Order: sequence, then structure tokens, then C-alpha cells
Amino acid sequence: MSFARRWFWAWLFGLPVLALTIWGIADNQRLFLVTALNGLTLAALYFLVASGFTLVFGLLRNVNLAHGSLYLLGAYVGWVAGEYLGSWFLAVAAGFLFAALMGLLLQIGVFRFMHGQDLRQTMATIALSIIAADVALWVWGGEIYQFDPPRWIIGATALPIVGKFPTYRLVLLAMAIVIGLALWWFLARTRVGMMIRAGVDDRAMLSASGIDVQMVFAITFAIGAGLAGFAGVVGGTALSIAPGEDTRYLLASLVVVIVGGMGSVAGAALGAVLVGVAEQFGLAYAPTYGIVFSFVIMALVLAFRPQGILGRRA
Amino acid sequence: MTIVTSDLPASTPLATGDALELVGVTRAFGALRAIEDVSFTVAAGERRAVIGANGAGKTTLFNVITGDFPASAGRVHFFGEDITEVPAYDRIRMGLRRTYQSSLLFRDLTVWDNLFLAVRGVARGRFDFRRPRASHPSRVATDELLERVRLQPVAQRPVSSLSHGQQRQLEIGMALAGAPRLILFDEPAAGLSPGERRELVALLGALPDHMGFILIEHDLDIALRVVEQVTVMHNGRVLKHGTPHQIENDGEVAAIYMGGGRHA
Amino acid sequence: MSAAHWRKAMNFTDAGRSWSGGRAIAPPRQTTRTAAGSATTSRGWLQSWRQIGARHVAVLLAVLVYPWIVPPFFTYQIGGQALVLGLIALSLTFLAGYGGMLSLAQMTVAGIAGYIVAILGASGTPEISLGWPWWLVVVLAIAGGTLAATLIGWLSVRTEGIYTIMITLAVGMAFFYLAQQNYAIFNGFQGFQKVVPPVVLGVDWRQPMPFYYLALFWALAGYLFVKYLIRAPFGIALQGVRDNARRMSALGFSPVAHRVAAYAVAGFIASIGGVLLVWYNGLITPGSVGTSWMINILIVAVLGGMRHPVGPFIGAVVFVLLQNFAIDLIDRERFNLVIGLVFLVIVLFSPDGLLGWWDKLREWASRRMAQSRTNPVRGNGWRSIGVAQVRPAGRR
Amino acid sequence: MNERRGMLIGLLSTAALGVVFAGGAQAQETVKIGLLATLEGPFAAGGQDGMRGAELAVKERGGMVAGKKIEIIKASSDAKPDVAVNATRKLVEQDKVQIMVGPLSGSEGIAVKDYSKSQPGITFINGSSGAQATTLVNPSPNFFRFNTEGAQWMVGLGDYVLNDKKYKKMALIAEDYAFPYSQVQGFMAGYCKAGGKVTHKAWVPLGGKDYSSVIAKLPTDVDALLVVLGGADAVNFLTQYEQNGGDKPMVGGSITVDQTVLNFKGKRRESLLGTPAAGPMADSIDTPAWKKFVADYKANFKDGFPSPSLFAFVYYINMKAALDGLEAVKGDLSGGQEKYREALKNLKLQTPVGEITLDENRQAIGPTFITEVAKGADGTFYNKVVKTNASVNQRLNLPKEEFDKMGLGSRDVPSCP
Repeated sequence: MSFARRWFWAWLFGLPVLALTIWGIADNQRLFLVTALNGLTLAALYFLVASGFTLVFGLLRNVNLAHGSLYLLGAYVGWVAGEYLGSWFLAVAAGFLFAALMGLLLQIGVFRFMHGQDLRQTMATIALSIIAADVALWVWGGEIYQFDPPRWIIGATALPIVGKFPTYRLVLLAMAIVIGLALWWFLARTRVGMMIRAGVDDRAMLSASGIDVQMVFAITFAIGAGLAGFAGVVGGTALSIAPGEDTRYLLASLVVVIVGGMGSVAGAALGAVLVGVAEQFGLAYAPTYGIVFSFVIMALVLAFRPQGILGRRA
Repeated sequence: MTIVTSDLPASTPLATGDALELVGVTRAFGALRAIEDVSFTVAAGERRAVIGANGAGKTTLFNVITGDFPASAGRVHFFGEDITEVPAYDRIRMGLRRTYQSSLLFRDLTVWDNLFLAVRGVARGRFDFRRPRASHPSRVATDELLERVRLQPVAQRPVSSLSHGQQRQLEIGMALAGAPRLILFDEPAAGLSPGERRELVALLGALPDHMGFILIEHDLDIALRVVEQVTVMHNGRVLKHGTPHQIENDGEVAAIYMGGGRHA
Repeated sequence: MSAAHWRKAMNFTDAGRSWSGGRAIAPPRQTTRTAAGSATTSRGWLQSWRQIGARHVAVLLAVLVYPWIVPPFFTYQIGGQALVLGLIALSLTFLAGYGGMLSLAQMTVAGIAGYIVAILGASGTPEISLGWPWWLVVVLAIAGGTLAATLIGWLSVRTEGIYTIMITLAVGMAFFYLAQQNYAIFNGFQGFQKVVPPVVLGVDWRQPMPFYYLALFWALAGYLFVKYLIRAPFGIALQGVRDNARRMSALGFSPVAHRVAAYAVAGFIASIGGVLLVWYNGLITPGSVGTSWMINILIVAVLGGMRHPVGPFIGAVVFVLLQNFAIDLIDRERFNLVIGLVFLVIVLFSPDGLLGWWDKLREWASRRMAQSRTNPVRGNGWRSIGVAQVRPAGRR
Repeated sequence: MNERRGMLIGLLSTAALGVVFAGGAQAQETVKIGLLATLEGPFAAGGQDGMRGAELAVKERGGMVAGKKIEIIKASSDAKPDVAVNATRKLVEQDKVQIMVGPLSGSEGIAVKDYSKSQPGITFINGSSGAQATTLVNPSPNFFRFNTEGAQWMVGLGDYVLNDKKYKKMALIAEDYAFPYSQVQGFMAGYCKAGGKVTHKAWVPLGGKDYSSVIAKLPTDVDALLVVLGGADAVNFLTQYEQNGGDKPMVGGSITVDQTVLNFKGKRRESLLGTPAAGPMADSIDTPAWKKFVADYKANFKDGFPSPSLFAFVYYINMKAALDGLEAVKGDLSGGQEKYREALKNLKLQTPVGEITLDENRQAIGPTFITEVAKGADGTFYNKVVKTNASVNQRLNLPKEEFDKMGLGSRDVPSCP
């Protein structure tokens, strides 16, 4: 894309956004800032779910459409653990570990046998997600579950201009940043991380270099799935867990990674911010169609950059 | 191979100008420049070989000419028309053809279907929902192509069940569909038996006069026997142009090309 | 098209290029050529009739007689619904099986056609519905659905494989939320009730038997259409694009244009299915175009097998039977568990769906027969022949 | 085909029995009742409890009415009208139920009512669906609803919060579909008439979970919030409102503070204490009939809620009506069920909350309750009755002209900013 065209697009999208921002701040400063903060914190949750999804896709080239189920199952198991062990932190750990284990099983028991068969993998994971949803309904019923985090997390914190803001959402934001940085460190600085990145860039090279590819795949899948379970507990604490959340977060992950670019952790972060902020502004300023906003963003990105904002052309 | 009938009456008035003109064509993959600043001209009806060691950029050159990969810099002219920005399928419709080094055929379709696709691709009715009648020119043309590349016995077999030689034949047949003006042959002789090679030479030699081609071939016996001009490429650049005789006796070429092994 | 006509077509008619190709074509010398491509159509329909075997006749008779021997419930809810769902899934089979594009938005396309029927025709919400004559409504619904499918195609053909799945899923969800939130046009969450088929020619097409035959007619029409189309230039080219888009563009085809056209064709089929579906249900709500139905259509298509246009109908029958009777088979209300397990088993063990099992069975049977006939010979010869027969050309 | 053979055998045996007993009453030994509720998706918890309520009504009679065995055949939907109609059609046409009880949600109810017109020989009784239009617009002669609906439930709550709680100005947050529309109408019809103002309406999309930006937008100059959200959404809103430092008192819709919500698995329910709401029942009705009902529920369903939910209660009374009607005609469903329907129309249904009768559209006229959330000695939350409306009709006890002028509830109807 030439320089001039880039500027043209920047102005085309940037000007209205800028104008709306100025109007929003002038109209109701507090509402605007709260909404922006809400958008960022929702983005944090989306990032946690989507980063695992995009990591798994980036390396293994399979879309795990059971990712939402891992989220929900991780949340339920985390809740049970929290109930018995009496600690929210243990619940988080349990959610992560259980989902990671499930991911490992998925990789070893299902995906290993259909490597490179996109369609079959997709359909197998759709089938698994249907089964998982029904089993969860069977075991945990249709009730609503909420976590019981430590007192200091769930109160309200006073912020300048904004006033009271949920502490937990700020914690969530911090958590997402920490996890994002940890992921970056893991991918950039550790041996396994470097292998994963090498695999993302060139899978043939990975297998040629004598590395145990299956092991790298399994580790990646476990981490990606574990992140979904982790997000399940963390997100379940922010909102609640109930049947149907699996589809919701699967869709959120899909939109986030399509917008951000498949296989890129940074893309997931960018996509999550765009989608989360758009969703919250939609809810605050145009509640009727707020929920359609994220899909509109996705369509726009697709029309002009099919591989996603930070995605590479396949 | 038997006599190949002309696709065109010999007296067809041809477009003026050269068949192909490359001006400073460069193609980069990231930092790597697969071909750099390649310029040469192929006259209408000319037969030319492009030779060079592996990795010299020959196939990339073909890909840039046909539009499989767009050129990073430089222009490509086809019969006087600038086709640098023209999509691949439009270049084909203009009369450019190519074969692929490792055959890219539709393995699950039959031989007949493959040829039929080649015929329909350069004709109208690509979106035709009606099955053509037996007397339909596109089917007649397909059947003739089939005969020309002598694949009638396996017409209804899926390509995946064909022998390597048959697949190469089919590949050439597909390039001959319609009315090509310039054909790019990418190592058509690779993996063929001596007998098959002889047939190939006959087939190339029997192409109508107006139909120029560019040939990538490692087997210099073939390459130098059927062409009028030779371009030698080295490390993505054009090293030399000349007649087969000149090239054969060129010391530099011998040093870098033949010295590196004919089938390197 | 006459030969002269064709010659003209073969020429490059652009006046700017003073070049003329084409050639005089001699009449075919031998008409007894074995080419099946010729054989299937060389004498038009006359030849096609020869392909009809005993099993085709048997199946046709069975589906024709079916409503006379079963109670109305089986005619309508099992037969009618399976045919309608099969028709919508057929559009996916065409798109995915022959075009290599797995779109989850086929139910969305059907839903758009259904919504148009409800909005332009008569419904229980007269404030929105315009009450136009049914024939106009149906034509506009199918046109609208096809147009929507083309747009979805235009948006998603830039992507491949898994991206297509995700993008069509997301487009479908966008439409779902739009329909649910918009009251002015889509009547929001409630959608439209009482959208009934018209009484035409003195027949109430809502009655089980008329509806069944209506659905059967369109299902057969759709089946034959796809079956015909996949051997027509467009269909063969589509399979070429599926197998290798780059090669197709080196033959002069525009893969993008072909893919978008395939979406349009599939959208046309799905739109007919959508009109029938809204008549079948008598209503349309956002729930009819939600994720579960989008995925159900995929399940139907995969269950039956995507290698042959009869697959989606087989899948639909199994799906509808499961949906209705799973609750009687197992103690708890675990329909989704059953459907999920069946789906998983199919995906894991038979990539070609139930049709794949059928083929394996036939292969096994023919092997047994071959063995009993030529018992001492246990070479590998039969295998290659068998495989070639089981997987004929033009199929994956 | 199995079914066909079954029919054939049935036909033959009926004929044979007819010869032997010369009356053939033996074939009518059982009465088949279809029971449809939502067992999948977000309403699954409510659907499960609805099933319990209906089963309780059958158990109370020992599974027999007028000497006939009651056979319940269950079906499930996922709150979608097309699925509900398919499930109903299967029960009616395939399983040959004679009486149909269900479905659970509003749009399903309208769709099943439409379907009932094509099955004049079967009697349809509502489950817990509460859309106004079901019986108000194009009612079906064989569709009965023995429960009061969403708008009726909220009658009187407006006056109560205005006069007793002194909430002069309110903001509203509710889900964007028919049931909350009617709930809001029931509330606002009385509230606006009595001089209250609703200055801000936040209709949130169904299934949106994150309300924080909606909360940020709520005006601060109101006295209280009317919250009409159901199930998971209500819990999400309450949690987030508290976390955002919200301190306005709340007024709930009928399913906002239902047992499904009061019992969510979490410990942050304290903020619900004292919340006024209204509905067709309350946990603490001080009558022997109600106490017996609750005791029976607890005794029969160990896995149920601490006290029956609204869904259990409503399914219970509808099933009870079906059985009481059957009792009244001594199990005689002959003659296209004409007698049975006549009996249902004239039924004075004795329910745990009082007597329910039907209007000319076969819609219930009955008592409703205004409640406040309270905490029991054992720590469970329940709805305490603060006021009882002896009888509310579908026109919200308004004169016909006044109600018709207002029309059905929607995003903008009624309005009093």
C-alpha cells in the first residue's frame, strides 16, 4: 500500500473516531472514560481467551472450535475446586490445570491423528463442543455459578474523574498485561518458545531440525487450552458462569483473532482491544445495535485486510 | 509423435511487435532477490531456451511472466501490451501458456476433464451451466487435444492413476489448448524416458511456426536442438544471450553451468 | 451454440488486439468414442436415462409412496422436514464438496429468504408484513437470498479453509444479532409467526401431504440440478478451483469469480430451502438463524457425506429421526449428547459420512464376491480396481 | 414402520375388545399428557424446575385421575419457537397425547398456540409462557392459560414503590424482548398513572453479559432502579452494579428475584435484601395451602431449589388445572374433548395461592403478590409477601378502552419521562 493511500485510510477511519471522541468527552467526560476503561477491561478478558486460541492456531494450524468448551469446563472445575479448597487462587490454578490437561488429551487423542486435515479437525471439535456443553449441563445443571474471590478484589476503587470503578476489573486488566508479557517472554526467550515461533514461521523447518514436533505441539496446545480454563475462572469471577458461555467466548475469540490476525499474540491483543472497546461503546452509546458492532468491525477488516490487522498472508 | 496440426492457419495476420519484452524485471521474496533486473525480448514465433543452474531463477522468471507472482519491479510486455498489472488468468486468455515443472494437474479429475478445462479456460462460457453436446466445439477441441497428446486410452481415468510420462504429456496438451501465441515450457523432459524425450522433441519441433515458446531445460541436447536463441541465467541475473552454437562454445557458460553438472 | 458461433467465441474479440485465433473444426469423426464425458451427454437425455439403475427407481418409488403408508406426522415432520433441511444442506454440500468452501452461513442465507417471505408476504405481524402476492414474494425471497449469498461469498472468498468457516460463522452471527435487535424490519426477538404457504390450485400446501410433495419436488429438483451442474463446464471448473486455484488461473479461469458464482448458486438452492423452511415452521425468529441451526446444517451435510449430492438428504433423515426420537431412547433429555456423539463417530471413523460407510460396505461386498469367485487368487489386483471404482472421477 | 404396526395392532385389539366388552372403555384406561419445557440453553434451570412442578401435580393425585392412569410424555425445546412446535407436534401426532402442557417461554407460547388451531381435537394448556399476545391477539379456542402473565404479575408494584417506598423517579434496565416489555407495562401502567416518572430506559440486548457501560450511563438523580432481567443476566447485572459502587435501591421484575436468581452459587446476594418485586407467587405466603405445596416440593425433589421457583409453581398450576378438569368430567375426553374444555372454562382452580378463573380468552384471572426479598433464619433468601392483589385480569384491571388505547407493551409503551 502506498504512503498516500495509507494516509487516506487513516483519515477516513481516524477522523470520525476522533470527532466522536471529542464529542464524547465534551458530552459526558465521566461516561466516556468509564466506557473506555470498561472496554479495556473487557478486552483483557477477551485477550486471555483469544491468546490461547491464536497460539494453538498459529502453530498447529487447526482451529479448535472446542476452545469455548475449555473455557466453560475450566470455569466449572475451578468453581468446584474453589468450593472444596476454599481458595479462589486454587480455583484459578485448578481451572488452568484442568483445561490444560483437556487440551493435552485433545492433542494426543484427536488432533495428532488428523494433522493437516482442517475440515475434519474443525468438525471433530464442533462435535466435542456439543458433547462438552451437554455433559456440563448434565453435571452442573442450568444454574448460575459465581466465584468467591478474596474481599479486597471485589470492592470498588475510586479513580480520578471516573469515580468508583470495580477493583476486580482493574485486577483483570493487570492480569491480562502480566500474562501477555509472560507469553511474550516465553515465546521470545525460552527454548520451547523459540521452537514454537520457529514452527509458526516454518513448520517444515521445525520438523527438519530434529525437534520432537509432537512434544512442541502438545505443550503449545496445553498452554493454549490452559489459558482458556484460566480465563474461565477469571472471567467467571468478573461475570458469572452458566450454559451458553462456551459459544459466547468462542465467538468472541473468533472475532478477536480474525480482526487481529490469526496466529499472532500481539494481534490478539490488538483485536481484543478493538472489539472490547467497540462493544462497550456500542452498549453505552447505541445499546440496540451495540452487539452488532464487533461484527461490523470484523467485516471492515476483512474487506480491507483479509489476513487481519497484524496477520501475515498465508 | 505424429504430425501436429496447426492451431492457426499459417497466414493468420499476427500482431505487430515482439511476443515478449521484459524490462528490468525483479522479483524479491523478502530480502531474497530471486531474479534481478532481467531484460530481454522474444520475437513473435521465436523459440528460446533459458538455461542455468538450479536456483538461477528460471522458474521464478516464468512465474513473473505468467503472473503467478507479480513482479516486484520492472515491466512485462506481451505483444506490445503492458501486462505487468494484468491478472494471471487474463494473460492466459491473451494467448500466453505455460506448463509446470512438477505437474500441477487436477489429480481427482479425469484426463478428459483436465483437457476440457484447458479448452474452456480460454474460451467463452467459463460459467456455462449447460453440459455441452457431443458436437459442441469445445468437446470436439478437447477430443482433438486428447488425440494430439495420444491419451485417448486413458481419457476417463483420473489423473492420479496416470504414469509420470502420461502426466507430462497431459501437461503439454493443456498448454496447447485454444490458440496459444507463446508457450512457456518448464522442464518438460524431466523424468522422461529416452523414447519419450524423442517424442517430445518431435512434438516441439512440429509446433506451428507462429507459435513461439520459451523452454527451461536441463538437458542441453534437447534444449539446444529445438531452439533458435538461448538465454543463460546465473544467480537471478541474465548472464548471456546467444544462439545455441555460441552458447555451446562459450567458455564462461561452460565453466559455471556445465562445470556445475548438467543435472545439478 | 453452433460451430460458427463457437469459433467466434474462441476468438479474442477485443478489437484492440489485432489478432485472431480459433480454428475450423471438423465434425467429430468417430461418435463411438468411449469417453464417458461424451457418453453421459452425447445423446442428451436419452443417454442420461440409461444411467438410471434399479436402485434409483426403487428410491424414487419409495419416496413417492411414502406419505401414503405412514401417518401424517411422519409425512410432515419427518419426511417434509428432512427434505427441507436436506435441500439447505445440499447447498453446503455443493459449496464444500465441489467448491472446497465450507460455509456455515448457509442457514443464514436460508433465513434471509425466510425473513423476506415473512416481511413481504403475510404474517401474524401485519404492522410490518406487506402482504404481497405469494408468487412475487417467493421470487423476491429467492432473489434476495441469492444476492445475500453472493455478498457473503464476495466477503469470504478472499479467505481459505478454516478462515472461511470462521468468517461465515461470524457473518451468520452478525445477521442473527441484527435480526434479534431490529424491530422495524425483523420484528426483533419475536420474529414472525403465522407465515403459511398459500392455497394454490385449490390445494392447501400446508397440509402434510401437499407440503411433502412440494418439498420432494424441490429436493429432487435441487438434487438433479447439482448432479447436472457438476458435470457442466461451470461445475468442472469449480472442482478445478477447489483442487488448485493457481493452476486454474494458469488456464484462464478467475478463481475468485468462480467461487463467488458458486456461493450464488449455493445461495439459490439454500434460498429455496429457506422459503420451504419458513412455510414448514410457519414462523421465523432469530433462533432459526442462530448458531445452533447454522451448525446443525453442517452436521446434516457431514453426517450424510459430502461426496455426492444425495448425502445431505441421508444426513437430514438421520438428523430428524434423532432429533425426534432420541428423547425416547435414552432416559434423560440428552439429545445433544447423542447427536454430538454420532457426529463425532462419523467424523472420526468415516470422513465421507454415511455415504462413506455405504461405499465401504459395497467394497467389502464386492471383495467377498470376488474372493468367492476367484478364491485362489489373492493378489493385489482387485484392490486397485476396486478403489478406482469406488472413487470415481470428479469426487474426492 | 413400527408406528404403523402399533396402530394396526391397536386397531385390531380395540375392535376385538369392543366385541368382548361392548363398550371398549378399556382402551381409555390411561390418559396421555404431553409435557414440554426448555431443558437446553439459558433457560434450562427454569425448565428443569418447571418439570418438577408439573410432576408434583401428578404425584399429588398418585398418578391417577378418575380411575385412569396418567401417563406423562416429556419433550424438550431450547426456547426457540420452531423447536417448540416440532416437539409439540411430535407429542401430539406421534405420541398421541390427548392433553398438552407447555411450553416455557413467550415466543414458544405464541407458536404453540398457533399450532393448536390445527389440532382442534387436542387441548393445550400453557406451561409458563407469559407473552400477552398469546391470549390477547387471535386467541385459540383450545389453548388455555391458567397462569397470569407478565404484565398482570407487576400490577400494583408501581403504586407500592411510589406510595410506600417513595420512589418518585426511576430508571429502568431490562432485556430487549417481549416478556420484559409486558413486565414493564404492568409496572408502569400503575406507576405513571399514580404520578411516578421513569426518566431513563435502558433496553439491553438479550445475552449481553457485560453491563458495566450500561451501568455507567444510568442517571444518578433517580430514587431507584427497575431491573427486569432474568437468570444469568440478572446475576451479572447485580454483581456489576455492586462492583461499580452503585447504591440505588432496586425494584425487581418477576424473574429478577426468582429462586433461580436468589440461589445462584455465590455469596454476593446480600445486596438483594429488601428488593421489592411482584409475581404470581411468593415464597412466604402464609396459608396452609401454600405451605403444603412448598413442603411437598421439598419432600419430592431433593435436588430442587430450597423452595419452588416461579417456573415450578406455574407449571404446577397448569398441570393441576389439566388434572382437575379431567376429574370434573370423570376422565371423559370423548366428543373431541368438548366436555373437557367446557369444564376447564368453568373451572374454579384452587391453587396454593388462591382461586384462579378464566376470562373469555381462556386466560387466567387470579391473585398476584407484591414481595420483598428477605433472609430466613437458615440463611436462605426468600420473597416475603408485603401485599396481595386478590384478582388481576389481563387488562391489568383497567377499563377495556383505556387498556386498548395503551396497546401491548413495547420499548416505548407506556411512557412517562
